[in-house]
Amino acid sequence: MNFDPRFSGRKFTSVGTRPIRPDGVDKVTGRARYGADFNMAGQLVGRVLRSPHAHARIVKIDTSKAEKLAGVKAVITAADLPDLTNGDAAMYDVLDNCMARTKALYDGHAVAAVAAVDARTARQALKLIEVEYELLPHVTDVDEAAKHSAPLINDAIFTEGLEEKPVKPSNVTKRSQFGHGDVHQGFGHADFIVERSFKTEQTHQGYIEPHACVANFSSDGTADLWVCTQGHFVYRQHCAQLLGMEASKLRVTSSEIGGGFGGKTHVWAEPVALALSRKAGRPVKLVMTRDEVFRASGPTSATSIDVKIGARKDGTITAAEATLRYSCGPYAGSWAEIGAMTAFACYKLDNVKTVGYEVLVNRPKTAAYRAPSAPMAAFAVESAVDELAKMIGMDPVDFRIRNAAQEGTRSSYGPVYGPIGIGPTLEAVKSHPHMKAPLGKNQGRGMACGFWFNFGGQTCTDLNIGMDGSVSLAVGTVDVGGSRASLSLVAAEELGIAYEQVKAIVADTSSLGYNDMTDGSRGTFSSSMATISAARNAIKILRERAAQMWDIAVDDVVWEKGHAIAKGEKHGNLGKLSLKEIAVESGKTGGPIAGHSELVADGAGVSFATHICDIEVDPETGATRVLRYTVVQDAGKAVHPTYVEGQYQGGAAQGIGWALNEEYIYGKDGRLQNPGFLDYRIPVCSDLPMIDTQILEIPNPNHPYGVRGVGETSIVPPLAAIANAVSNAAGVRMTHIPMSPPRILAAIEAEREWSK
Amino acid sequence: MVEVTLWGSLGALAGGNSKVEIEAKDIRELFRKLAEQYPGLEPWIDKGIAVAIDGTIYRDTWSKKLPEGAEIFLLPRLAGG
Amino acid sequence: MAGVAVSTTINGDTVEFLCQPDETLLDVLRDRLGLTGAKEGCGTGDCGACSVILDDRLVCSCLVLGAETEGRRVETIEGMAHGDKLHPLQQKFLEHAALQCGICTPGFLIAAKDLLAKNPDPTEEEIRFGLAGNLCRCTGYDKIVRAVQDAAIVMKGA
Amino acid sequence: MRYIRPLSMEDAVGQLAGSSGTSAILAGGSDLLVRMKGGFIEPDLIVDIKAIDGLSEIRETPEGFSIGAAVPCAVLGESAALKKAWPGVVEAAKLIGSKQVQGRCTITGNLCNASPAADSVPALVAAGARAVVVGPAGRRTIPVQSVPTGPGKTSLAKGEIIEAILLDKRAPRSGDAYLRFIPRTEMDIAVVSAGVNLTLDEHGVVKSARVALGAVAATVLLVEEAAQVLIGSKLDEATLERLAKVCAGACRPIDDKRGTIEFRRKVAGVLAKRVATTAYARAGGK
Repeated sequence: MNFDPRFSGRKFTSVGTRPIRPDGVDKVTGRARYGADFNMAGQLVGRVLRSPHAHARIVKIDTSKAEKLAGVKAVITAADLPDLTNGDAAMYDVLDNCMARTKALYDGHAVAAVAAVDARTARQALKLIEVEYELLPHVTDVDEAAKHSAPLINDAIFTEGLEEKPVKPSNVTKRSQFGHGDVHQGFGHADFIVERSFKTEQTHQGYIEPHACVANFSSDGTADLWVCTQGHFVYRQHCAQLLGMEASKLRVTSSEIGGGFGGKTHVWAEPVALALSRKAGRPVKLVMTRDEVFRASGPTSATSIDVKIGARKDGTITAAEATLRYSCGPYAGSWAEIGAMTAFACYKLDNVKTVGYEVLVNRPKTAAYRAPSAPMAAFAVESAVDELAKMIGMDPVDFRIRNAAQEGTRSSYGPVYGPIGIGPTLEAVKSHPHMKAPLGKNQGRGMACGFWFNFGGQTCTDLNIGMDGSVSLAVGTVDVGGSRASLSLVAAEELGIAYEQVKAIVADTSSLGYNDMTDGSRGTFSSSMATISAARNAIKILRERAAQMWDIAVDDVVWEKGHAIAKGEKHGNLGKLSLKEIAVESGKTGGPIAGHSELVADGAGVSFATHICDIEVDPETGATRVLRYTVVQDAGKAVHPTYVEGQYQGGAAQGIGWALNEEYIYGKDGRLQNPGFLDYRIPVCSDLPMIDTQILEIPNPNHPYGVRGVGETSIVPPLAAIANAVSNAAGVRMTHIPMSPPRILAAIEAEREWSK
Repeated sequence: MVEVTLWGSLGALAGGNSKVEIEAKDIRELFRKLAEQYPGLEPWIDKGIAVAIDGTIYRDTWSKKLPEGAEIFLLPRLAGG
Repeated sequence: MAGVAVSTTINGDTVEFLCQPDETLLDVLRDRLGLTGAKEGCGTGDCGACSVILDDRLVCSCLVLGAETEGRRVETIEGMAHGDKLHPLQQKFLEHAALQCGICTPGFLIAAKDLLAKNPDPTEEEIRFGLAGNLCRCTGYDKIVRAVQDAAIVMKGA
Repeated sequence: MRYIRPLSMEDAVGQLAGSSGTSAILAGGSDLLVRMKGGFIEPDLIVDIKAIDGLSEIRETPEGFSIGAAVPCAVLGESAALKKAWPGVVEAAKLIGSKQVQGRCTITGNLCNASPAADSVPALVAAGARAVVVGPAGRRTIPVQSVPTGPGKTSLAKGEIIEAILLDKRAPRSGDAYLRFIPRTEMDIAVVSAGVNLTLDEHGVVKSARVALGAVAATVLLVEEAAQVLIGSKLDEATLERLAKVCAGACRPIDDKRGTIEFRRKVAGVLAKRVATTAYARAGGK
């Protein structure tokens, strides 16, 4: 691969325009097929039996009655998914999460599954499965779980990363630490210090489409899987490994995906559906109910965070420290670690130290959710930053500008930054009209910054030029929010043809090389890089074919604006050949014309955003209303600006929901109390104002067009921005998210009591 | 010879060093030599470590050259949502 | 359990089907009639992804029994466009990029169609409250509201 | 499981009374189908009452209004006469669920579902509404508050169906109002709610009053003491403060996923003040 990914600075023709997406008509007419919209002849209905207990040893499972029920074609338990993980601890956790082996570790943990001729029979069969549980003490709160006295969830786990090897097992699976300088000394130089503790509750990605798949296992050992996923290649690997198959024998087709946000990056039901199909010898469709989605799929961490920041009178931060405890569910994770890395990433700090603790709890296995772990850390840090600015008497924007990281700053997580956008987003906010708009009674304004790494990864695309000059682009990154449009734009740009000439599709796992999943804001970043590379490879062939057609040396042919042009005076009368003209002749000049690309898209380029919001608080009820919201974020280069705006708005809306109302509520019995959209309250249309956006373009030096990931960063600042706004409106610092009306009212009442 | 900075928790496994000097031309060689010199790091390298070269994070490009004098920083290999 | 024979009108066509007494209209549409445009996001009337119009009333098809539709009229997303001509709402949803993942889109379009039929000139607030029964997790609703506003203008002009 | 659609009350009552096993009455279905979906109920017989003559109508009678048991709440909002006479009842009914649910749900269903947080019930109780119950033993009319006896439980006997809800003709200078507290702007179940119904004398002094609170006890509370606070007043600041205090004191709430005891008490008082003020203004008070 001789592909140069460096930013080249060019004028764009297609990139930056806003055409209609290629999958649009199917989606507005109901024709697009999502996970649950696919059916196969003879298909059975799969259903999963789930533990009602937060923590219990599985003594015995008797499936005999269910098996005897007419219409039941297969019943499986963990015994049907033997451990083939061969010491791979992370995969073992995935397997155990798909089907509990010795213990049920949370309310909703799968313990058995059935495949039957229809839904009613499957439901009845579940009732006939007898599971004998031995109840164990449970713990769902992150702080409680970290205590020495807490019930142990896994007695084989000893805390990693401690100086001394622990002698006793613990629910704290890992300690991680980041930073530089000497915070003790730094605090010694501070004139003002803010020290506070914060909590955030567990949230769910809340995609509207429940997990769904159709598995068809053939007696020849091959299988097909239709599934809604953020990464069908990763699902293939995981399923193949767990079922003991060769990856190439399992063909996974990604359906249209009805939202993922990190939650469709892990397998849950898919290995179960395959195992059911294998046992029944028929296709099995398995669709989670909404209740199952909440109880058993990907929530984020609940957290407890202590922050201490000190500054001099002139507004210079002298030291910053944070201790972060993140819940992982019942399996080890690295969620606090990410929080510890991102917490102070916006700032230029001489002395900084963050420590993360991963904590096991009897809740579902934590999954990624849009810039995973960063929003909670940003909430704690940005709240303390706001308070510190107030203490010093500085404007919160100016205070942040003074301390903002810039090119050459050593980041709090280690490396030195290249060109970054935190300063420009703050400057844009400072001069934004929103900051000057008047506020009414009981209204407050808040702002906050956010950081996310963005990632790239393994990527592969095929670009095939038809004999009529139309271009089909096959990509392997699932389109979660319009990437087929942006990638078509990129192909059109590079080839110099019209957007309408390109048709992009997401290829299945048997049609294209491996691709990492669409996560880490990598979809457009990575696949556009691979598309550019594939287009350049195709152009090389187009030039060769043009040279043949003209019978001249290929080095004399250049590619400009969609045409081969013969350069040099001796070819002056040859004119030019369009892509189409070359394609038409391709059968006679060497066969099909295509460009392929397999690459690792690294160097995704970190991303920053600053948000502003106005909130009104009803001091008698604690009710809040979001009056106005503005997002300013660096996109590197917005390939399809409308969809970039969409990412900004969507991330902000999710953050607003998280900040104000969304939370997992567990009862004393360890059962989830609100597994539905009625009481897990994501924002509805009437809850939100228009969300204004401002796209900044600070080119990423590691992408030919300067593209940075844009999907995730927008969810990082809202928790803090809203907390700051509520705190300003209500006159009391909010330290617990979500800031539901009861919490706000209690805080206001406590403040009233205190000031009496 | 490049100087490699290890993040907090990793330093403990490299004999308490937060910085180590390694003769390596690319990420692949860096990982190989790190594992040779500090066997405690090997399981971590297997699980995944990212390398920041002058601030740009590389997770998978093991062929990436390590320029003389560049700032090399090891980080946990993260993923997003 | 005895099946119920039902004769109803869907998108103008007479349709006959046999369903179980406890089977929802949503299940009938999706599993018996192959009309998978209505989506099941929750099955409890909280997300609106399964919205259809039943005798001029907007309803969640997950909260209607298939058996209840005997002799009634059902309009689904599949009947919204006329041939290859999109309804103005569909067109505006495309132009405004009022969808990202698109799973909520059929429900929003049906709800917006019902809204504009009853209130051709809604304020932003009326649109927001009128569509509050439809959840969208991707867009933050901004572009959806703008698309409906724009479609209302086009439809008034038509 | 059987689904039937009787055409007469007699038939419906007979089928229900004669059924063995679990039976369910289907009007709007917005509660029933959710409970079926969740596996909480698997009825052997579903009696769809929407085809019964007259049950889908709002009738204006010399005594007031008769709202058929199968009238969807959306239709209540479309009845100008009802809206004018009982704006509080209509606004409460219009708050149940989304537009989609409005096209289906009924106030009778809301009442019979017997949730302490049902939106229309405090307004109906404040309005002094009555339910016409038809059963094997004949027809009887009872105050709506005697229908729910606890969460999910009603006083209706086997085979009994509520045929209609009756609202009185309005006395001059009367007004009612309903308010609920929810965390979002739509789609939530009431955390606390309050309905107030007032009639004033010609001087704007409250002559009669009914105050009902929702989601603060096992059933909707009709707070007699709160009514007494309002009667004889012109809703001055002190009266409103006393009203808030009395209402907060009357609550017997629980801590649950939707709110705390503390919060419910406090907000019950706040809502009572606000809703009384609206009802007073609607009655023509200044």
